[in-house]
Amino acid sequence: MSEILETADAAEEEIRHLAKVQGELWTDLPTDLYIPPDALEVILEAFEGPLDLLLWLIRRNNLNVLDINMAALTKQYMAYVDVMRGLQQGQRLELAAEYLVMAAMLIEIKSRMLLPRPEKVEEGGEHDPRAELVRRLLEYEQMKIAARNLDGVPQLGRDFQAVDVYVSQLAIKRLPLVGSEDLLDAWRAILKRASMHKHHRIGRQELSVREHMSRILKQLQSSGRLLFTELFDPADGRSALVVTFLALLELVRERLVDIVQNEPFAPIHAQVVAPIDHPEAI
Amino acid sequence: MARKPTPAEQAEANQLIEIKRILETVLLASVGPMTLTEIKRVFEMELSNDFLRRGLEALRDDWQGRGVELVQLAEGWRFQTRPEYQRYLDRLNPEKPPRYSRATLETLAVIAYRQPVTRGDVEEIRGVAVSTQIVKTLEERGWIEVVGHKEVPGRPALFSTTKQFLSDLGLRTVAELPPLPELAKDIQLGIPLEALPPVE
Amino acid sequence: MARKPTPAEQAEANQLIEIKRILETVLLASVGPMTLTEIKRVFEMELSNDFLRRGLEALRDDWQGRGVELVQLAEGWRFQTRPEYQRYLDRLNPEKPPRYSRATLETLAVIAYRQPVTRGDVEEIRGVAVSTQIVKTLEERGWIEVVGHKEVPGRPALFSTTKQFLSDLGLRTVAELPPLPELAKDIQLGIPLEALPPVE
Repeated sequence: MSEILETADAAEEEIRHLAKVQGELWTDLPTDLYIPPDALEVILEAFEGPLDLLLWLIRRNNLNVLDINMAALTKQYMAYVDVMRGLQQGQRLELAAEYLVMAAMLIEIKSRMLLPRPEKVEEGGEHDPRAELVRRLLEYEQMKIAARNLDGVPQLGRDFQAVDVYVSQLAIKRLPLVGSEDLLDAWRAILKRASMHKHHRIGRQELSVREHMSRILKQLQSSGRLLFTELFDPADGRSALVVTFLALLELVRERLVDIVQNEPFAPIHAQVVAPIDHPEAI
Repeated sequence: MARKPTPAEQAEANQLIEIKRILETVLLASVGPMTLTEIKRVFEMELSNDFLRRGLEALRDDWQGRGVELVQLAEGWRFQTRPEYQRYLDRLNPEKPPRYSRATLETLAVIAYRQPVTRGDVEEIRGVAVSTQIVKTLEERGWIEVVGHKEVPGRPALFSTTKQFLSDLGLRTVAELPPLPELAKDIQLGIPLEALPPVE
Repeated sequence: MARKPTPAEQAEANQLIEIKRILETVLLASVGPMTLTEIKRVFEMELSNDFLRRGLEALRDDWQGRGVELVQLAEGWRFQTRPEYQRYLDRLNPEKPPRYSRATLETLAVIAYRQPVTRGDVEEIRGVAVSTQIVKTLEERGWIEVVGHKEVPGRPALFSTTKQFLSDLGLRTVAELPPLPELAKDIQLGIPLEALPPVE
């Protein structure tokens, strides 16, 4: 029960606070569902609706709800509704309507309590008209306390923070990755565009030839001229020798390398084609 | 320890130290909570859930008694500051997040404890209309979401709380929410209570 | 310590422990680096810059050898991950690696499969001009190099792929590139391959 009283205290605190905010507008706490017109706004803000107000009245004042002057209350509520309709306060009108419904419910309960009870009640039939109201009040009260408890749970951003450690990034530039499949795809794209041309199967052997062409060119680039035999290394094996020879032939055919022999049986040399020596190459 | 650890035990202990170091780094740097699946992805080698959980629990123990703690939440594991240290953080950043109105908190409580519920259910319990603004506020915070529709006329949306709501409250499951207060046994209506039938 | 600390020393040591704990918490939660002035604001009591700095340095020492370190920058102090741990964090947020344009890849493919070739050869095969930027990109990457000049007017450079290109692609020789099932060889030479000596 202490929780409930705390709630009532909190509500009272809230009303006092609101009343202060509103200036000297209204400082009396309500004693029944009757709301003085000048306190209307404060009441509407302080309570979460008629259930809340009724609960507070019962808990705080030991109010016998059936002692409320229902006729006067109803009249008063109807007047609010009129006032609010005039002010075009849609939101408030709706809320006032909730209070009105509550008043209607209380009137219904009271009227049924006044009626003489039937002597014998059928099973599950007639029951105390207040039971439903009590059930709703209790359920609301439960949620009201639950809401307060929920608000008491430590909350991210309010009661604690997530840690935020800076992630340092290495200053290395990420380079695009390329796989050999990407190159094959690129080639296929080229071929697709050039599909009118005659196609030919190219195998590893020819790739080796082209690689050796690059190697021989690089070698000749640095030394200028080399003995034919220096281009071959018997240690590479027979097939490598053949590929090297093919590469040399291709280089000659593409006019990138000259093979020279100054006289019969003299050593054969390979050299980079020089523009001065071969102006007719154009 | 009386017995000397075997080489295998020693190797596992060393591995645990390194794994804890990586876990700590990644979790400290992570913006949000990390699930076990995400944490697993960090490692080159395949780690068993069991081994990983042992590492996380050992790390949590290591952080005992400090201003920051490792916690397991609905959305995974996260390092967060302890509420006791909030006052220091508040002095640094005095701007507090706005407190929710009672209407918003009550709506949240009904959704949290009675989920899944329609807006009509919330209104029934609170006895007042629930404004669209309240629902929007809670949705934008990422605390409630529509999980379906009730098969009644109008097919109203059914709301539940989210995993983020639980994580933001430092919880793993809805069952860890503060227990619902017991229904009061009676209410003073000015009439002897005995006259009332038992209330369910 | 051979000498027993005096009560005053003991008190200061305890204070330092608590201050380190607060510093750690606040710095771990802080989004950006914190200046000494900001850090000072966190504490109720007035702390000297000297004492605070000692606390920060002691805290930095405590974090030695872990995946996160406390560093002092121009803007202040902050915790940050050590670069050695970036690979773990990268696996968590796998950033899509940048890709080369189609033009760059095609140029590279022509050079790889038809080396040595001039830029003109590449252009002829691809049917479009090759921008200087593409060649520069591939040269800067260390994947192609000039191996000679073709003795035609203008003496255009002959490009080949490099050893680094092969090792970056995990290949030992160019012959390990995927063989081309259909290669329009005659695009480049206009001469049928049959004219070449038979290949073993």
